Amino acid sequence: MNTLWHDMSLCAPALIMGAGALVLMMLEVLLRGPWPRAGVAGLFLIAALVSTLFVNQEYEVGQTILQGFIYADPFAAFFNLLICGGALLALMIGESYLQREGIEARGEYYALYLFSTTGALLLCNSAELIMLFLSLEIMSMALYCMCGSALAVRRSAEAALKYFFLGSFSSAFLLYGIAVLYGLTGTMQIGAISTAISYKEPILAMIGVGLMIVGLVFKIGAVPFHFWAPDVYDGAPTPVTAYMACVVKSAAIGVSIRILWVCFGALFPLWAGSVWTIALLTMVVGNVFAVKQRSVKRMLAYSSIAHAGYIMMAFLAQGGTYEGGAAALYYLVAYTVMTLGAFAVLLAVTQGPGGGAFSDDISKFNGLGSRRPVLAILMSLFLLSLAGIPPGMAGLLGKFYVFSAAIKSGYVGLAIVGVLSSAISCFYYLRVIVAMYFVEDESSEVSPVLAAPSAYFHGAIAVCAAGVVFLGIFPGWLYSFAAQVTERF
Amino acid sequence: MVPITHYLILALLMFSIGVVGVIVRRNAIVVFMCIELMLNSVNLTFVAFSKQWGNLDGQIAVFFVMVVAAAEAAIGLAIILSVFRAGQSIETSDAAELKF
Amino acid sequence: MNQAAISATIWPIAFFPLLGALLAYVLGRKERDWAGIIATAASALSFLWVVKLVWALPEAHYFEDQLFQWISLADLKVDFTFRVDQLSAVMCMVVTGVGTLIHLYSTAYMHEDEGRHRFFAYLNLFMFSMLLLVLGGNLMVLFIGWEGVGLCSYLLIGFWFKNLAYAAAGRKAFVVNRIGDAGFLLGIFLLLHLVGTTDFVALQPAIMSGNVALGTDFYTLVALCLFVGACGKSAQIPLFVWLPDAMAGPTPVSALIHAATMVTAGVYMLARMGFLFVLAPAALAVVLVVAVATAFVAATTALTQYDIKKVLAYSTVSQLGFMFMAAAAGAFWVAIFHVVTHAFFKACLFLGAGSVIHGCHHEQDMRHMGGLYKKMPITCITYGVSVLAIAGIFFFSGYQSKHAILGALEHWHNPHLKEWIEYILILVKFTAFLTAFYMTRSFVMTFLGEYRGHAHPHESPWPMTVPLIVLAVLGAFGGLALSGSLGFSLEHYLAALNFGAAAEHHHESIAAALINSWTGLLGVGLAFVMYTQLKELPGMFLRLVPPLSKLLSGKYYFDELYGAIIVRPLEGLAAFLWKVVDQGMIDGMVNGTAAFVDATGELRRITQTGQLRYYALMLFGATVFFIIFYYVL
Amino acid sequence: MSEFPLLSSIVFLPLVGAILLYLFPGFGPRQDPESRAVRAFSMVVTLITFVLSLLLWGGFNPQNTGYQFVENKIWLPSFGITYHVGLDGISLFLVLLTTFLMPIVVLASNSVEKKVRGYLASMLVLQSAMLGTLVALDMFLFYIFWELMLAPMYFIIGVWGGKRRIYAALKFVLYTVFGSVLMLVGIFYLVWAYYQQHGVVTFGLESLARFNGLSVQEEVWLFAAFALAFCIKVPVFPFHTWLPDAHVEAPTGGSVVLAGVMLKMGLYGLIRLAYPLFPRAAELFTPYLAGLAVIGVVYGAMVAWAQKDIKKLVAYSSVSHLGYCVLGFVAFNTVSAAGSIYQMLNHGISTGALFLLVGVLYDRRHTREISEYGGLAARVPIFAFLFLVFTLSSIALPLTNGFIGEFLILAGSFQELPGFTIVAVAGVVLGAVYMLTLYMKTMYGEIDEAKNGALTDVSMRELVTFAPLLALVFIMGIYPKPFLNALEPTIKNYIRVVEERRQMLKSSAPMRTRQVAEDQAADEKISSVSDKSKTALDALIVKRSKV
Repeated sequence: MNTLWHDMSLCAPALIMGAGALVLMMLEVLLRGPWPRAGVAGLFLIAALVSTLFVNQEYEVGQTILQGFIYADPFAAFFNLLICGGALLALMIGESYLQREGIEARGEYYALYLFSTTGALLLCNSAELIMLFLSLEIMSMALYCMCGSALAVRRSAEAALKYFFLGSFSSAFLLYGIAVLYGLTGTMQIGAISTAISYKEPILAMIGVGLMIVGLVFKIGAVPFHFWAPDVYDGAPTPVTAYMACVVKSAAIGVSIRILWVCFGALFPLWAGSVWTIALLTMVVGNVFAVKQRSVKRMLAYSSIAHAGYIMMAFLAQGGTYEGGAAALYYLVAYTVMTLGAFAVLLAVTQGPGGGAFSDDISKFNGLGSRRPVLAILMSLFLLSLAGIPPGMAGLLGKFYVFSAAIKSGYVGLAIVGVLSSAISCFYYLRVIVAMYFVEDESSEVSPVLAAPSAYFHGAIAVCAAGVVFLGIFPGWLYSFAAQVTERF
Repeated sequence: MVPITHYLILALLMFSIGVVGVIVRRNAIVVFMCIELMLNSVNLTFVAFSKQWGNLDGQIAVFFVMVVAAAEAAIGLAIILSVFRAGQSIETSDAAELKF
Repeated sequence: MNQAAISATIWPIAFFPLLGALLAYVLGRKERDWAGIIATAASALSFLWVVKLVWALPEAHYFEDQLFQWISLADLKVDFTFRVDQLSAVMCMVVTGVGTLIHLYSTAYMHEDEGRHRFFAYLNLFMFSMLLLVLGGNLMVLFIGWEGVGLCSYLLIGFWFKNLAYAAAGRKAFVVNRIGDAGFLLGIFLLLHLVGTTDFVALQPAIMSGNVALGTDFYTLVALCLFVGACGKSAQIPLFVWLPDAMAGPTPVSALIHAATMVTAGVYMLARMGFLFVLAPAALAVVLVVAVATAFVAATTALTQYDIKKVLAYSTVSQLGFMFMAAAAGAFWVAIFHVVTHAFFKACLFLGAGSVIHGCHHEQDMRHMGGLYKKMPITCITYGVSVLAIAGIFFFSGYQSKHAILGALEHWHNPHLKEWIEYILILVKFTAFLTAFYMTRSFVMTFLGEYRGHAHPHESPWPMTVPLIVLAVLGAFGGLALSGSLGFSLEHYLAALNFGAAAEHHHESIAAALINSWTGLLGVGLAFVMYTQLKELPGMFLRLVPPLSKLLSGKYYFDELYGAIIVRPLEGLAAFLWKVVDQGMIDGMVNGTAAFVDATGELRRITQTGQLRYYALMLFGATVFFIIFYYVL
Repeated sequence: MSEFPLLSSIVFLPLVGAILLYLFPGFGPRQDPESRAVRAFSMVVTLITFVLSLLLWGGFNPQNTGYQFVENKIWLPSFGITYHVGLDGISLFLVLLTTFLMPIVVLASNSVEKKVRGYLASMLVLQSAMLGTLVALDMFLFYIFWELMLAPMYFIIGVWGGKRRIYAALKFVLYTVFGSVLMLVGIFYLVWAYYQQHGVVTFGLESLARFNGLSVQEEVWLFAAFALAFCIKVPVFPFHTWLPDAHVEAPTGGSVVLAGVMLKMGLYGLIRLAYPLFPRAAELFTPYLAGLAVIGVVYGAMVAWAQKDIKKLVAYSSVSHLGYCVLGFVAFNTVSAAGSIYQMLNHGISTGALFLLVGVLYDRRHTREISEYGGLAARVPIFAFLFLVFTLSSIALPLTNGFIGEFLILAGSFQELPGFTIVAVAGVVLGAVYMLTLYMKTMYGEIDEAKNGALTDVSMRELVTFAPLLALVFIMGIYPKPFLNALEPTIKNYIRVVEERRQMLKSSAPMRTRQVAEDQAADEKISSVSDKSKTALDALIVKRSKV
């Protein structure tokens, strides 16, 4: 009993979040009229975040709880923080937009939001493959609904449909992989599999590993399993896109690192080749396809694919010192703040779907530098950071770490492709800056109505900007934290 | 006694049928059913392996998968419905506004 | 220069004109007339200082003034040093003396020009540069002056810059000079590389001791490089084309820069580096060939010119050829002798021409002159004296120096060209004859006969005539004064330039001298007869051989030739490099890369179709591919 | 080492100034605060920076050949990255050039009419970045500052530039980024190789410059990666095509900074990083670099001759001039290398001034077409005079600064690479051709009354802008001794160190015990795991099960 309580307390973030979702649903039934749904959801997120700070101290290396279903190790602690924090920021960014678009009014959105975040939390913590599958589904299914939450918008429904079918399709692959691994080892505990994967048919092992990787990489949105990503990112309401690009991607990457390094750690030569290829394709395709985008949102979608590629490159740096892990985690944090920031500005600049005048064409950014100088400066900061050009130091350091890790592990060729593709990326990031500063807003019509963002929005964007600056100047503490976390699982 | 291989091959066949169905069919409902078929084929695999290993992990997994499938059904149908509302069609090929 | 150094204050010589240039420009902006006074005063002061120094210069000594270390880096040490030895002294006297006279002349000649403050500033700046050139204690300081005079020449040729042709002439002068300078620079680099210094005092023993690794070939190479520089500055073939065009400048400029001083810088440099040239007989042979060819070509060209300044310009080129002949023979003092005498009479000729032009209201075509002896007697007489001088008639200065040149050539003891020297001498004498001929022609056409123009010629004011008279006197008697007949021998004075190759010396009787000047007498006489009595004859001559006449009046088509084989091809190449190579190929590749990335980006239209079934197929296909490719195979 | 962090204050003062600039009241859309106040403030900041940098010169001991004013603080300990800055004779003058040009650029900013604050803030950030690049002694720090130069320049060209500014700005950034990212890979590889041998991760330049574990082949590749980045920046032919576009479109101040300082960063990078780190490869590359440099000299001059736009002409002349600098450096003897650095300063002054002059014309006539001008000398004599002086400086007339640099370069190079030098001397002639042609076509001839008759001569403010440049042209041409004296020991020592290191590396085999072949095969190994598929996997699985 004592153990159970102890274990439950270590799960506090996920529990609080799940409870929050339930409470929100109850309140939706009980309360009439408008009420601060986002505020309540935010409170739960804050509570979860605060609880992580407490429970994280008890997370130890290799510790599993709840009969080996959940990891309570520093790696999990890191992702607890990242996911809760990211979700909170994404919530704050999207709040006013959702309210304006009438999505919030229907009530279930924030419940789904919390469910999805719960799933993401558990996904990174799961120590068992069925647990992994379940949490993945919790996260995904809530997300499918969130993608389609702009009911009146056809694009939103289409995005939900595509995401749902392809997501389920890939989940089936993942599940099949789990089944094969189970057949191979007789267990679904990650720790047990890692030691047991040695007997039996190698062919089955390969199929199991392969299918697992496909299922996970799909969620990351890596090429060639990325096809859903641009469409879904594009069609989903922008706050959902921001959430997907950051929180969901973080969770998927977290679990991928754990599966690849812990579960299949011994099989590194087996999967390294495929990850190498995937990382390479992801970087190149993501960047190249973004070049000609006129839709900023879609451009950010491709860009987030490309960034996943950089991070995946670090997967390969599974050398003795696990530098790749630290690099990947640092990059993930930097990526989260800068991408959220960019989406925030996008939200503020583009009009909603209200009168069918929905557009996130790059021309919406024309002359932003004079219309909204602060917003434009922040956007420049985020974009430069994404491009890896100082003063966007956070992104530059992130790239610095992952490329360094790759080269240290001997992947010079991959790193060269990576830096060249990142040079390509400068083109499309800078194009937005071109629009903001270099092109005067020549349209005689009224300049696009800017959403009147709330205090939440301002707070979130300030946090993102501060994050980019702070991470850029003092990356050391985060990096060493990430290094500790990934040193041993 | 039917050897395990038979179950596995059957499951694989079912899975493949599901995959092919997802790829070739346009009707969203049929596609959805194909995905269910894939999940169920995995269930069969789980059960087969469970029997082979003599532990219940696989069978428990099947229950979870069934729950997930049920949830998927709920959500999936809802999404299909909303797509139908938006475009008066449940052909997946009609839902191709988002591209490039 | 195995002479002893005495330190002295030399810098004011160069400093006065520099200061004068600044003051003339600054103060002249307020009150134009001050410019001329200031500049002339500066020049005169400089002259006085030169006289003071030269007066005090003892034999076998030189004055030295070490100002500061200019460049000092590793082994490369260049001091900003002025030296006055006998050679510099002679040159300084000429530069400042003739210069002062021409300044004085200019105050009147330019007195109506709006930009005369600029003019005098440039003129003084030129004096400064020229003095750096002749005072410099090493090749580097010499080179400062060398380029400096080029600049001033550029500025003064293009002085009336509103006429774009004049400006283009200035540019041409500068660029052609630059080609020579590039050769000069290479020579300096070679010296620095192999000897390690450009200081004349250090260089001479180093060269003459023969310690340089490469031996004769090296000397020849350096000498040729330096000679390329001299060709540019002193207008020798193939770089002489700028000098006729340089006549675009105001006439005093032509007198000072393009006749009396700057163009002789090449000769001065050869004399200065004589110790090197005498060790490179092959180079000297080249110098001789170039010099003779230049002298002949220029002289023949001058025969057909009608522009009085063009005649004088070609005659200058031709006379420079004579100077180089002397240098080629190793008789450097003779070269300098001719520099000096030439400075006198050619300055006088130019100033005379300027006076004529001034008097005829800027008419330069001799066909529109004539009969000016009545209107401008002083000009006429001084011009005539100078014509006799340049023609090499005995007793006039030109005779002294030209005779010495011929003498030096007769004693040609260079192994190269030894068997050809007889023929060369004949050509040289023929050229001397031509000189006398065309100069007389210009005199006759200008001053004799009837006036053919429409202006009202008048004699020039005293600031113009006084220099004319002084120069005419110098042109008449200067040669004799320097030849040793009156107690001062330039040859003796410039003994340091004797590198063991001097001609034998003998005094001659007046009768012999008159006979020796037969070429000149013949030329003068023939031209006088032809242009005063048999006026149809010249035209008939030219009509007899039409191609020749065309060739001559077309100035041998050097400009056209260079245009066709150098300038236009280079212009075409430049345009080609820009349009085709730079914009087309290089930038095309850069933009092509970007376009390629763009095009690749468009591939998304193929892969990202928006069709769910297609996505599922790709997902499945990729899965199968990866599993089979990486895991099973 | 002084107590007061002088170097850091010089580097960061402009940055702080840029931030303070935004604290002026009136922050909002379309509301620039009193632009006079902004200008005055920027002027004060740049002047203080300049004065501080003069203190550097004052405190600089030329006989000390090591780095001076060193500051070394740990920044990212886990990565061995330090905030390590210092100054030697080479960087001293480039720092001085930067701080000297900046007040002039600020003074010339009057022609900027819109968003003055943004312009000056960009300039100040740019100054910090340039100064940082010049003093960084840590590869990482260097790279950061190096990249930091991009963004402000991008804005300067893009916002305040001409018609095709967007194309030019993007081209500038992308071109430069493509070069520098490969350098980034090179840096990592080097650091990692060092780690392999010494077990220490460090980006410290001084440590890495003593590293002797690279094979010649590795050196060649790394040198190529570094050199590419630097050659693009210089720019060395054929990587130069971004330059004319950037120059033409940039506002006057941008062009001045670009030509005056930023181009030098490329060569500075070669000097500071590529040569000391990879001396053997440098030797192998010397003929190629010298060849490209000489081609650049002649080619730049030829193309400049064909130009119809004044700014483009000056831009191509930069290609030509920088060719000299590169030639001088790769010839690698004291005289030529010192000349190269001296010429960098000269080029900064004379070309900077030429761009300012073009700016003066452009402000008045809003065109840069040569054919639009003509006969200006009569109308604007002072302008014509200034133009003449800087033209002469540009074509290296003796007693102007240009001559000293060009002479030293050519005289020095002649001893090492006579063939290349002879070709480069042709550039001396061509330089006169295109510059004088420009001068003739713009200044001489009949004035076109309609267009140019109303031109006004340089104003007092403009005159003040040119005065220091004018003075330096002559000071550096007549009395270069103080500069050369401070340069000489550093350069001598620099060359000695590199030569010794080259000899040392040549005489000893690579000491690193790492199996190079294995690493090189790493990529291939991964992509062809399938070959070894089952057996390898089995072996691995067996091994693992034993553990």
